[in-house]
Amino acid sequence: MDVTPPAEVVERRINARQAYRSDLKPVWCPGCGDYSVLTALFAALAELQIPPHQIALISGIGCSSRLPGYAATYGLNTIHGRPIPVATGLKSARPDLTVIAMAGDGDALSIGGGHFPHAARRNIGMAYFVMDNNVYGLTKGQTSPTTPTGEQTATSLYGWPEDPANPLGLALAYGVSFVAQGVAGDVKGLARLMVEAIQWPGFAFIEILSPCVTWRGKEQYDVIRDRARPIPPEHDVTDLAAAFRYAHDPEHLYVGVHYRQRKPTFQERVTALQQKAAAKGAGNFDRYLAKFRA
Amino acid sequence: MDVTPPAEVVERRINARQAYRSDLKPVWCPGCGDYSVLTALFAALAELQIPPHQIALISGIGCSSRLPGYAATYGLNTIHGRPIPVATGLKSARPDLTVIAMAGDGDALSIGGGHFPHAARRNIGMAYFVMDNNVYGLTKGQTSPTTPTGEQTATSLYGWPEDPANPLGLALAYGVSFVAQGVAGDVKGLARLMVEAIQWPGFAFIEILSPCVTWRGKEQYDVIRDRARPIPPEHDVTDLAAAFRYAHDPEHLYVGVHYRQRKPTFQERVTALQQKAAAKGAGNFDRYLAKFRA
Amino acid sequence: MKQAVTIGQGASCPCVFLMGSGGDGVVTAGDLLARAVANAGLHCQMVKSFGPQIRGGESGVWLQISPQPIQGPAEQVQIAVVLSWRSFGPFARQLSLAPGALVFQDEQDAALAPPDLRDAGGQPVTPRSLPLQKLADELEAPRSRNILLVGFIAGLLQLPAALIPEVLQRKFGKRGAEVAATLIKAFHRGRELADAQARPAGLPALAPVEAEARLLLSGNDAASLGALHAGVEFFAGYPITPASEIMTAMAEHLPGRGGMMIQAEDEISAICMLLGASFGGKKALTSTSGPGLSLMVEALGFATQIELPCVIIDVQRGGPSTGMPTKTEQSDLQLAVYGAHGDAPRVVIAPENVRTCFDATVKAFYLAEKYQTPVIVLSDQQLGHREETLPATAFDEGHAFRTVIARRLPDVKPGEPYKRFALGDDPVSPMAIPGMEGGTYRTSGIIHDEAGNPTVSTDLHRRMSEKLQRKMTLILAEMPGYRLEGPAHADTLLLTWGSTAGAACDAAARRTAEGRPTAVLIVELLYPLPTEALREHVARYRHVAVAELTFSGQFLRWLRANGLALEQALAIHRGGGDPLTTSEILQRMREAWT
Amino acid sequence: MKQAVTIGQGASCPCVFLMGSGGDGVVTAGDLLARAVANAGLHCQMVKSFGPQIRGGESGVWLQISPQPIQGPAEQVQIAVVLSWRSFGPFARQLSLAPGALVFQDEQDAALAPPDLRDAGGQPVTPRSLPLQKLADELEAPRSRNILLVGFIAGLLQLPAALIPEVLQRKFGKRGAEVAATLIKAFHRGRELADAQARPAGLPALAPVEAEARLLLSGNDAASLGALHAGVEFFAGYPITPASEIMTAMAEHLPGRGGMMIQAEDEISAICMLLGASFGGKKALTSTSGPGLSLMVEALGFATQIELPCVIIDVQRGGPSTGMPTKTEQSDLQLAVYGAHGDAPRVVIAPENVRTCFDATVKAFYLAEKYQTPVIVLSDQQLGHREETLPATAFDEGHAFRTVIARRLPDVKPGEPYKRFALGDDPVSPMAIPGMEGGTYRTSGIIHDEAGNPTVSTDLHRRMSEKLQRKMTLILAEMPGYRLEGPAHADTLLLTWGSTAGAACDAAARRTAEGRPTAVLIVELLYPLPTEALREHVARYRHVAVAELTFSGQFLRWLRANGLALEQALAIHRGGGDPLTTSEILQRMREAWT
Ligand SMILES: Cc1ncc(C[n+]2csc(CCOP(=O)(O)OP(=O)(O)O)c2C)c(N)n1
Ligand SMILES: Cc1ncc(C[n+]2csc(CCOP(=O)(O)OP(=O)(O)O)c2C)c(N)n1
Ligand code: SF4
Ligand code: SF4
Ligand SMILES: [Mg+2]
Ligand SMILES: [Mg+2]
Repeated sequence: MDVTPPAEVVERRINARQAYRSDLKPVWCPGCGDYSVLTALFAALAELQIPPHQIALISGIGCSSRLPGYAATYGLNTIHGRPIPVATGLKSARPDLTVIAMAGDGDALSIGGGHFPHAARRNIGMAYFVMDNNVYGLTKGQTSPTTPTGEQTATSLYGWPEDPANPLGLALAYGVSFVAQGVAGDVKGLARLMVEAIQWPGFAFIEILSPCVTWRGKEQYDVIRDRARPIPPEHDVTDLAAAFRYAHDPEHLYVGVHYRQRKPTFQERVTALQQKAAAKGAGNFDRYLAKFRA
Repeated sequence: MDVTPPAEVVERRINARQAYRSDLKPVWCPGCGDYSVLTALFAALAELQIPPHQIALISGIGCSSRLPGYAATYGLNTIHGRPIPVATGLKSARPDLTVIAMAGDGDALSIGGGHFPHAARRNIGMAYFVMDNNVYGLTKGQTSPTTPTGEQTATSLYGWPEDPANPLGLALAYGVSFVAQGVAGDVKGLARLMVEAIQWPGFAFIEILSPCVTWRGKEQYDVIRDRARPIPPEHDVTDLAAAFRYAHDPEHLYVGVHYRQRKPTFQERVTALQQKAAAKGAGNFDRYLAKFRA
Repeated sequence: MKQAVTIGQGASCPCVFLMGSGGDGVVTAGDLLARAVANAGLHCQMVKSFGPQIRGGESGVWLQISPQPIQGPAEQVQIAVVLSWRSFGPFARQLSLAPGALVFQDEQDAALAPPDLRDAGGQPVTPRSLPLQKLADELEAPRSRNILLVGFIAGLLQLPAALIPEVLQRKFGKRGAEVAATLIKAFHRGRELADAQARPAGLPALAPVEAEARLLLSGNDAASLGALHAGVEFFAGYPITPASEIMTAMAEHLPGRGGMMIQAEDEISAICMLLGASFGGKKALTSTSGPGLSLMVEALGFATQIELPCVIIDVQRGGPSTGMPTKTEQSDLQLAVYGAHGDAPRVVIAPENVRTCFDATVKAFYLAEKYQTPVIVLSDQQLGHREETLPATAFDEGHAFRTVIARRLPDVKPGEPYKRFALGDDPVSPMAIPGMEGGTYRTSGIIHDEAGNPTVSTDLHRRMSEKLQRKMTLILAEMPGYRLEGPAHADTLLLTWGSTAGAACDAAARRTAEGRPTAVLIVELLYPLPTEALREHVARYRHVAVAELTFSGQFLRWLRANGLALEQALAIHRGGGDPLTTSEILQRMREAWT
Repeated sequence: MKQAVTIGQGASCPCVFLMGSGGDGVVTAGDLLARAVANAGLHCQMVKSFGPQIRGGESGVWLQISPQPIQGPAEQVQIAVVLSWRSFGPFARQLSLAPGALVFQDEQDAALAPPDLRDAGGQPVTPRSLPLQKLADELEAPRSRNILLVGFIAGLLQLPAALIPEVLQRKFGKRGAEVAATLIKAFHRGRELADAQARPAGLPALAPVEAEARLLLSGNDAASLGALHAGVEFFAGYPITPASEIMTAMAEHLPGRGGMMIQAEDEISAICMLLGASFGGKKALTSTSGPGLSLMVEALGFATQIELPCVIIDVQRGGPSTGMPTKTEQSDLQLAVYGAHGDAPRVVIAPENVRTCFDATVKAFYLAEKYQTPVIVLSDQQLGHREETLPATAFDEGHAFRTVIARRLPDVKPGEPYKRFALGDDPVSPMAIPGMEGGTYRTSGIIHDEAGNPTVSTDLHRRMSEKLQRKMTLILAEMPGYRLEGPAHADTLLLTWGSTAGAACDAAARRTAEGRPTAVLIVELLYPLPTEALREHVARYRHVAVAELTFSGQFLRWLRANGLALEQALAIHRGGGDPLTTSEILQRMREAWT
């Protein structure tokens, strides 16, 4: 399907992408999957032509969460596990902005796992990119909630005794209105998913399989490549139960959009109740004060 | 199926149940669903004949979380949202005990929602009873994560703009190995589910619909009764996707066991790795010290 | 024009206590009386107390009434009405009866009266029976017993008969004319009951006052008003006693002005949502109590570090841990000032009464926005929940702190580098907000350079720490942060803060009247503490006492930590629940300095 | 028997600095040298420093070597080897070269050397080139450059040639005889390089020492050993720099003894899991750093309230917020002592060096179990990560705190009422654990009565607060909580705690040598603080200084809060990252008291 574009188009695209690059040099390990995520993000933003100053990237703490520092947008590398609530506050206070939250698997599913379902219930209009490497990268190789059972890590010397979480399954159960899976190895495909997620009216989640070459070895690329399959084109993206089945496939990692179902965004619902409240005259200081007249 | 037992059996049962009652008088509102949950629990414990001193009830904070105070077992009314980690610590340190964690919908799914998936992944051998009344009872009627969209409460004066969480759907996505739903209105049925949950080798979750007459009105009993249906006997309790469909039924609240699938408990896996470690001689102070000899 | 009022003879401040079990409606009765008192141009303070039950439990109301503004908490009760002796237990210890106090009961409940009821002088008190329920039944309005009670008290206090029917009409009129008429009838039956009683002996005479318009509201109401005045645009919070009323007020009022109230999934999310909104340029507020503040500690340090404004109203309750959720204490002080790993200064201010809950909230927004810092307002259950009468002008210009400012934005130009954390003479570096072209910046809780980028430079660590600290110096330079009250020739100083100020002022006035002129210094700005000013004041007095409601003396320890040695100071503090009373403070001073 | 060692002339404590970028293996080189030094019967302290990269980033190693035990951090470097000038940047400010110091580089990197390298005396230093990579390539072992480096340094320091091959053999032997042989060859080539160099001028002469067995370990290692000795049965934690090594050690050792290490989903769960295990009667531990401690605040108050033992090792890092994760600071002190809403006392103790990380951990378990209270051990990045040589007997009876106790269980009888929180003479009420018949009890974070049931009695609030406080009094009665070091006739006292103690002791020794006899008082028990004893000591000295590594002077403020006015005290503190050095402390004392 992909036709090579003419040379000047390519150059224009590359220049457009450069506009999103900050002057900080990434400190990721050579070969880290997160480089590709950054490249894909630049491509997606360039494609969407969103001015950098209209964008806010909000991350937690982790190798992956360093990403906002490398983009010439507004950016906050917040505290561990809290990108979602910070982004929720920002997006609901400033619906005019493009807000993208991002996190590692530990940040998103361990310490910050309690926030995920609520952003989904509220259907906050933001994209949420989780760079899943099945490990705690920044703190040097401990198990994460997606580390496979039995693995040896810095905190499971005799084999990990827990079952891994299924991020896509969680997102579906949480009622996320846009659920997709991408791989760092496929920058173009990932950028395409990102474009869709950023444009999505509501909460859009992409589980990004982004290898950690340092703690999981270069083989992690191979493991992902071997198991990855494009989600079959006949899959009905509005069928929740079917999506749940793909998410739990014991063999394959399905890449692409798993679920997409429009529902009212937080902003839409809040706008409605703001009108209702305004019609009742709520919010007026003098009227409120009058209520307390004995 | 239920045959009325002879009088002396009934009396013996009642006496057995009395043994689980503490001398503290419940301060729940008259008509609160939690009374029935307590009664069902006494019945279940009496049926299982577990000595009170072998039981620990661990709750969070809320009206529902007052329950442990009323049972003559060991009990901790911990802090808001934390019954699961406290119970996890207790059960994994003391696998000999019967540990039952319990919480309200706010405690379990809002502030404490981050712990639920991990207890499930670990398959900690405890029962977890959530008394869901769709509201914050103790703090006087605010919305909870299960309050239906559009409702007016102390914190949603113009209608709640969020979608409710689906506790059963969450449990299934979390990989809980025993998932059931009970209603406070049916003490006998609830007690039966509790017996099964307490005996279950692994993490067993019961979503208990337990009305709050004060903030949701007596009508909550009717709403539940109207929507409740026994889960069809032909339902295959090992079929995750089918269970997921029942959980998301837009009309009915299915009562009974939704999912039940044996998998290794945390204790089983940990025992295995303890043996592995012991075989390697790990844990010996002198051997460990010797490692530091320059 | 309303009638002047006279009540008995003696002390200036009668205190009425009404108690009943769930459904008895004593809180409504108290509220009606308070409104009547306010409309009579008098002052009133109303404190409610509930049992552990959510519904059907016991409740009690204290009503203090005076022609003068009321400062301290109620002490002794002159008139008590107990509608349910069965649930009286929890109040037995709290209720102190004035010598000669009158205690009433419903005759149907008389059999359950405690055998040994005594006043503060140790004299036995025999409850007098009233046929309240009987009369209500006769009116075919069995649930109007509390309105009969209102009539009875109004009669005893000789409140003008016209005031209450007016209030009843306003409050119950929408239930139909018939209901209102029955209640007004019940009210009058109650008054007749009072006429039949012997006038209570020591009941104070209230000088006639020119009636003027009054407000009746709680500290949580005043704080909510303050937030609206200050231009709050965003609220995220998690319900908790005794702070939830602020959240409910925000839920009611923010959407109507285009703002938003989000019920967060917990307090960690609440404060993080604030930081997101504030990063976006909006004025953001949350309210909580001790357990919630504990959960906010990590994010508070982050807010300081990335210099984001936000306001946290902490309505303190009895601690530690879950403690006593419906009781008061001042024991979140240490957590408010020290709650962070690393050195993370923030602003902490405290209101001292219902009125200043407004001022403190407005000031909190002012300081937060001006100095780009989190600000904690330390209210407490006592202030948050008690209702007070205030002049209708209480929050007007000239009466309240009303300064409102907008955030200082930088003058950014696309293409020119923007330094979010510029280290200039002014420690407050203008903050760009998303959407501003040329203002993009990226930062984190990691020690950062002027642009916001992470650094491991210990030199930058020091300079950024100084930046944060210098803001505190500027705050001290622009406001005194305390208030001194009392005679100029005083030789004794009572240092205090927050809700203890009322009792402290009353105690100082009484001590002054005893010939020991005593001043009170009320600290409003707890962090940064106006240490130098306090040092100068303290040096002027022969005797110094520090009064607060904590078990461990947190305030005294905080003063000391800041370098006020206060080696000879009399430490007046105790474990929480009930507020420190005027007599307690007075007694301690009398014992220490005879 | 091993050979005695002599190194140069002059100062007693040569310091070597090795620096390279990722893959250069300078950390391995440092480790090999440290082991060789230890085996030579000398003492050594090794500090590592890394860039922000997880892999491929720059790293540096400081090696201090001395015949005497080493206390303070390294100051000036006598020998520096830089393998990558390109990534030298972050170290430029940290590296202080002694006058006459020698700097070496790999000749292939010479073109990138900074043009203006100077020693502490301001003299220019010209790096000397070594053909390290070239020689490694000749050996057909291009990655053996760091072993050549080891040989070179060993040669310069004249370490006995036999020591390192032995260590190499142990460390790399399992990779095959060939590998080890090549490395040993590389080592000898390095030594030859050294022989070709002019002997460094000011290099100190180390008196020959009788070689004895030595341990080489970090503070986190020592704490882990302490926990095992104390009988830890349960660990739950969440990874965080610089504490994760303790967690890994527990993951390794607990299962082998039938215990368990759970990686919790966050720090809130970690501490709550501890409380669950402790409620079940098990000795429970977690380790964390500032951000994690911040998240534990609510549960810590709960632990105090329901009187459950547990131990938290907080390995402090630079704050506030995410701060400087790989650098050190002592700025979690305030959070550790005050981190709770309400009055919730807990125990806080601090090790002062690698060895006492063991003692403090054992003591923490002892106090936690004996007094049914949470205990926080305040270590820091400096102690946690630096490696030190210790005598092999360091943790033996008579050398370390080794007292281990079991929890005191009540004598319960089925049918007899059991009062978990009995208010007796002893504030420690024996605790039943689940499984004990007759011991069932129910409790909560709510103020409770003796049985554990919730209450709103303010009287019980006070009595339970006293119970908690009285435990602290008992702890003070059973241990001094501090250590005094220095000449009896000292007229100056340096008050300090934790990892600053080393530099303080060195500074005091140097000041004493200058004719100003100075003692050091190191506080180990920070909460409850031995205030009375400290007061007595402080009163005996003419000059008092307080030294600590915080921007705001948290320790000084803590001493003051406890009632030590210290009005004239010299406050020595600054923002964190790098530890306070001996010279800094000395300099401040010299300036203050000329
Ligand atoms: C409260 C808190 N606890 C722990 C840490 C330490 N920490 C930093 S990042 C991280 C996990 C990193 O893993 P992940 O989120 O998967 O990101 P990755 O580095 O793998 O991209 C941890 C535990 C912290 N910064 N804050
Ligand atoms: C950290 C913290 N935040 C808030 C509270 C206040 N609080 C107590 S119970 C509760 C929620 C109760 O709702 P739920 O869990 O559904 O229990 P219910 O009362 O309905 O049974 C809240 C918000 C608290 N105790 N601690
Ligand atoms: S440690 Fe892993 S996740 Fe982190 S930068 Fe390196 S490769 Fe990437
Ligand atoms: S408020 Fe609701 S949940 Fe709480 S006790 Fe009353 S009825 Fe039950
Ligand atoms: Mg990861
Ligand atoms: Mg509920």
